[in-house]
Amino acid sequence: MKKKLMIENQEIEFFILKDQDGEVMIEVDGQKFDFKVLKSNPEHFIFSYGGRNHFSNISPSRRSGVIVDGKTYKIGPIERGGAASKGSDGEAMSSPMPGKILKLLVEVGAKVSKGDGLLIMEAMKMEHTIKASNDGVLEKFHYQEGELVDGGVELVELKGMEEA
Amino acid sequence: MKKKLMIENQEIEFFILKDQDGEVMIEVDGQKFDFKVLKSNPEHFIFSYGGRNHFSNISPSRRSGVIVDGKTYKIGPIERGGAASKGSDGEAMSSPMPGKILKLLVEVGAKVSKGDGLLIMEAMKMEHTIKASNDGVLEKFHYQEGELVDGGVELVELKGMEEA
Amino acid sequence: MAEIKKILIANRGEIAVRVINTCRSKGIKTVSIYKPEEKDYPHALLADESICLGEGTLGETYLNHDLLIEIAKKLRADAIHPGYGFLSENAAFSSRVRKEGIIFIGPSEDSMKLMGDKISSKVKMEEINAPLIPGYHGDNQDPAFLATKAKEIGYPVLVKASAGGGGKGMRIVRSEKEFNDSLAAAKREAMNAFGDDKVLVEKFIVNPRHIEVQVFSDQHGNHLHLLERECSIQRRYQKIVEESPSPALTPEIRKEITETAAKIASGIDYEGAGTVEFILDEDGKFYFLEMNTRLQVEHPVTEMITGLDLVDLQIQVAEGKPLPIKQEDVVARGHAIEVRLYAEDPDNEFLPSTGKIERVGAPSMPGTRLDTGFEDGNEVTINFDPMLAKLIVHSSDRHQAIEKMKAVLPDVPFYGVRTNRDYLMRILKHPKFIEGETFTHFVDTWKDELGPNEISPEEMAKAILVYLKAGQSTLGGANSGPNKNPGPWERLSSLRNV
Amino acid sequence: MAEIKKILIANRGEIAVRVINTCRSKGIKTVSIYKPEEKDYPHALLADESICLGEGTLGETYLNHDLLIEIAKKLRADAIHPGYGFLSENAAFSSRVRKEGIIFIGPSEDSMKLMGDKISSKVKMEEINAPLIPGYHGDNQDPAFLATKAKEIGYPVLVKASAGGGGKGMRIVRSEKEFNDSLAAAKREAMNAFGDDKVLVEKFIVNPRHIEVQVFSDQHGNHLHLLERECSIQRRYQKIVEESPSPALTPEIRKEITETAAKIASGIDYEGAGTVEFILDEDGKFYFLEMNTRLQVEHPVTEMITGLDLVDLQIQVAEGKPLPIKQEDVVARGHAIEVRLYAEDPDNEFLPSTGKIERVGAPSMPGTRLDTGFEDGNEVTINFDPMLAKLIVHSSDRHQAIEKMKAVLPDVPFYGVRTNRDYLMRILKHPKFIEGETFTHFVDTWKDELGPNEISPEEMAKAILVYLKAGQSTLGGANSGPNKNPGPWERLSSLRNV
Repeated sequence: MKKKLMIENQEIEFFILKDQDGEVMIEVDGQKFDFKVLKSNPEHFIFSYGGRNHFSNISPSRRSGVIVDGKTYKIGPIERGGAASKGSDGEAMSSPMPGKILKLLVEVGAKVSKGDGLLIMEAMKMEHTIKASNDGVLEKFHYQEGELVDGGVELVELKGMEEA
Repeated sequence: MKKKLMIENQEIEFFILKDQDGEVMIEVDGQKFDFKVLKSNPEHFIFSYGGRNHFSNISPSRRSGVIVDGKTYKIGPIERGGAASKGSDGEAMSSPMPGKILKLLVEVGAKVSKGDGLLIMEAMKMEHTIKASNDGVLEKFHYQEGELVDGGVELVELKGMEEA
Repeated sequence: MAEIKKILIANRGEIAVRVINTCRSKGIKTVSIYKPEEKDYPHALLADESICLGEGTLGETYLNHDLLIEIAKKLRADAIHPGYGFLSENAAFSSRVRKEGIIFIGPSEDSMKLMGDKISSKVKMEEINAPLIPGYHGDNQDPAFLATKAKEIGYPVLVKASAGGGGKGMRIVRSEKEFNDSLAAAKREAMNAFGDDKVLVEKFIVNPRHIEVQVFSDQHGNHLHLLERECSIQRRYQKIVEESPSPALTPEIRKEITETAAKIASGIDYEGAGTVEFILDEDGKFYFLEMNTRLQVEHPVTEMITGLDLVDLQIQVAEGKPLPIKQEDVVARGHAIEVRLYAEDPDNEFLPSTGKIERVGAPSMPGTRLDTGFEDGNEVTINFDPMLAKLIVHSSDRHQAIEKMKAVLPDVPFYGVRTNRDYLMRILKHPKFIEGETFTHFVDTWKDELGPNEISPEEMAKAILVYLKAGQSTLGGANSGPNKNPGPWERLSSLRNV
Repeated sequence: MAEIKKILIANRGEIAVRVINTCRSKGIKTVSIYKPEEKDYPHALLADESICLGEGTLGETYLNHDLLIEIAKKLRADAIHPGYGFLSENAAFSSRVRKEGIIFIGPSEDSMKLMGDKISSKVKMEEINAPLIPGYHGDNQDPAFLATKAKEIGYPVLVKASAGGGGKGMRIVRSEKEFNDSLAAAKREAMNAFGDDKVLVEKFIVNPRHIEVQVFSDQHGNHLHLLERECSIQRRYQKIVEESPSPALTPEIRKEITETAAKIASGIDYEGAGTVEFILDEDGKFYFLEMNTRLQVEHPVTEMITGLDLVDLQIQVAEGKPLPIKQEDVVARGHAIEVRLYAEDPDNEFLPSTGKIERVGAPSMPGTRLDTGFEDGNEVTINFDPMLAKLIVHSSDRHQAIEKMKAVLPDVPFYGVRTNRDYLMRILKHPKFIEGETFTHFVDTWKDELGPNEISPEEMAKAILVYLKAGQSTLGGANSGPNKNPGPWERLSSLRNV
């Protein structure tokens, strides 16, 4: 599945060709890169690439970028500009960090108000309630209960109500 | 209200005589102590006492003690030994850190099973679900929705079911 | 001799924290001051006592003489440390403090006045034979006379409007035959820009380096130097990389420049910590620029290579004690580099940036030091200096110090604000910096090469990996899954195929 | 001269991390090794390449000569650094490594063998006139003869079973008239305990101090000392507090003891880093104990006061380079103290403790260093050494170093395991320690005073406050509520009533 992220104001397309037991293969620009995740904690993230250990870390909010091999990259989801993906108060309905979907709190098709809990995910041993960023109708959950999700991934599709 | 905590294997009785706007007065052994909280974050806790700033910190789990003015103290709730206050798997149904009660999830008198969510509290900007440590009947919530609670405080009374 | 037991720190941020730290080791109590918006900043919390200055302008708070003295007296501080900036070179304040019977940790009022004035300081320097940039600053504006002066000074020379500034009415003249045309052009520009065509003629330094010497004097006539610092790497006239020893100094020049600085300290009967700044030209000649009569931002570089605590020395001198070291005890050991982390955008004219700091971080290697006035959760606003921190490393030699700095810079992300960290990294990796070809125009000369690099697909893939996967605290159970921990022989046999 | 480009570190924990750090600065690639249960430990992650040794005993893993050499060869490491402990003093391993064409970073096989043996080392020391504890170790057991020997040695003397250990068959004899009775008692005990009543007679050192001298030698006949360390504070025969300079040495004794150590290094034609351990008595006389032919745990103390990087020097020497310093460049600057943090219960016979580390922390002041092989989330098990970390401080003098250590010890809680941190704090606060009255029996002599203190109601109230309130990241809105930020005048006027 093709995915997209913004890196330093460029829209970058990539594929995850493998993601299992800490082994991750990512394809960018027709080139494939094999990584092995060695350690991940709030302070640093260490992976192996080309037989060498590489050091990196990520901002706690995940919004201020990552530092890899000493270089900083602004990286984040594509800004759609639409109300559905980003609320007026700037709260995105995406996973704050990698984790597991614990519970879906509303039915697909339900009308929800800004601030309503939509789903609960567990990450870093804490539970996080993902709330509606604006009033609307819940169109779709991208993940089901029990599924593992990456960080920064959109979790729901919420159709905004015009002049609600 | 008289309160109790274990400090280094001693059961210590104390009173909170004031707790407002960061000003806290604690009575121990007939003596009153006036504190002003200056700063609290995961790495350190700074308070003023006797006109001087004092430095302290607490273990992330709150179970491995506190360090105040360079000295370590083992401190925690009184171990009752009963099933009600501590589950067999060691998960206490007490507040993991200071915060606010967001939502009570079950009715008083309800039968609950081990692992059922009993209430949600908010602390450190995260939501935490307090779960039943064993099967039983919910006897009492010690706090109502919206109330602020200290860390390490018992939140519910759960009467265990004999040979359930 | 008066023993100091409590110090009011009339400053904020990293320098207040730095002074507090030495006081903690010395068992001296500290009082710090802060504005309401700074109540969560380290300098407001780390002192034994802290006083909120209330709302108001700088003049009503940090620069308020009456208020500071009132605080010092009420809390019975027997000394005031002014840090750098703020009131540190304010002769009137230092004099007022002393009149109130409080020790001012700094030089005499007279030293501050003398060296704080461009004219009087240069007159004094001539008197004690300190080297000044050769030039003619007089009233005779006859072109033939000025041409003679230019020849005496030696080409290249700089013709500069006396009333000038901003490069207007300024010409670099490289040979005698260009002189008359350039002089005329400079005078025309000067008249247009400032309504005054008077010019001065000075030696033009082609590849100047900024070399400064730390000096220290006590009340007993001992005047020492604590070696040099090179601070040539500057942006917008502010130092961003400082080091010691300077890669440009031969032992002979080092001896000459440090002895000159100590002679200046002695010649003005100085007291306490001071810095004599020089310009060094390509031929190893150096010229006095100015003297800062206070602790310098980059003093940790000197502390790293000499093993001395400059604030401790300041306090001892202020107490009237003789300096506890002799000139021959001052020996450089290894190499130290400091970089200044700023909240700014190096790719957009170094404009200051603001934000809330998500994580400061900490350098992970020994022989490193982070001096900062911020901690996680603090706001970086436009109300104060945009310097976030000074990161200092010490190592056996310059090469190892550069490598160590490159290794620890990523440890202090200051996530939440845009910083110059990547820009500093590009400087550290620049071949000319590595060769020690550090001149004050370094940042302008290599502007293009110091800009942001293209991002390769490999870098993108790594950034994506980190963004998608970082933050998970565990990676499944230990040793679960196939090949989680291959034995060494398997690992080695798989290497055979590499 | 062979340039080292990649080093296999045949060790683990903090010393592996420490070697990696110097290699990072030098641009030397590193290979680290680990057992499966250590895959989340820093030493397994910080190297450029890391190899899992698989499950097994120490002999099958860290001490497996074949395996280590295979790894070094396969990954093309041109040198092996053995750290301390493990294979660092194993002559057979060092010889094997060298035979395989790999550089062993350490002394020659001969030096290791010579100094690793109690008898041969003492014979060699006598040969080069190094001072040994006066005594008679011979076969003549005639009481009258032994009494003569005791008198020659000078009272007090120690009569000790030659086959002995554990204090059995041992008597301190304080005067001539006690000698015969004590000798008979010792011989009886020796016969009962070991079936052999042979004894030796040695000078008894009343208040012994452990003083050791760091030495460094290159392949070109240069033998330097890097000053002394005092390591008298020990528990269960292990050092827990080390410092330099020693408070006990006069300049004269320092000169004598350091020159003696350098003479020993020269006398045995040593190479690399070594430590000569001495016992110092109350009269300033010192006696050779043993020599450790490797890097010492407490080497950072020396690095702090000399400004040198000992691992860097080790690598340079191993490459065949001459030492880059001369004896006169080695100058002590200020004072350094190291404490060893152990996972143990000092109030229960120092029994090792285990647990999962919730937070390591980091020292918050400049001039400090934490060398540790652990990070948050790591398990402390009984499988490896219970040393959690070494915390080292440097300051202007001993008093300031002690204060700084007291200030930063709470910064490294190692929450999750019981540690000796509070116990170390009690040592640092003990008046005898502060006075420098540090003898090897310090911990036993002041056992009661070093025990846990009573907790006062004030301390209880503070602990309760922290327990109930710490962990909140915000305290309401900024400046909300009454009197949140009183202006300075209000604050000052309220002080008037204090």
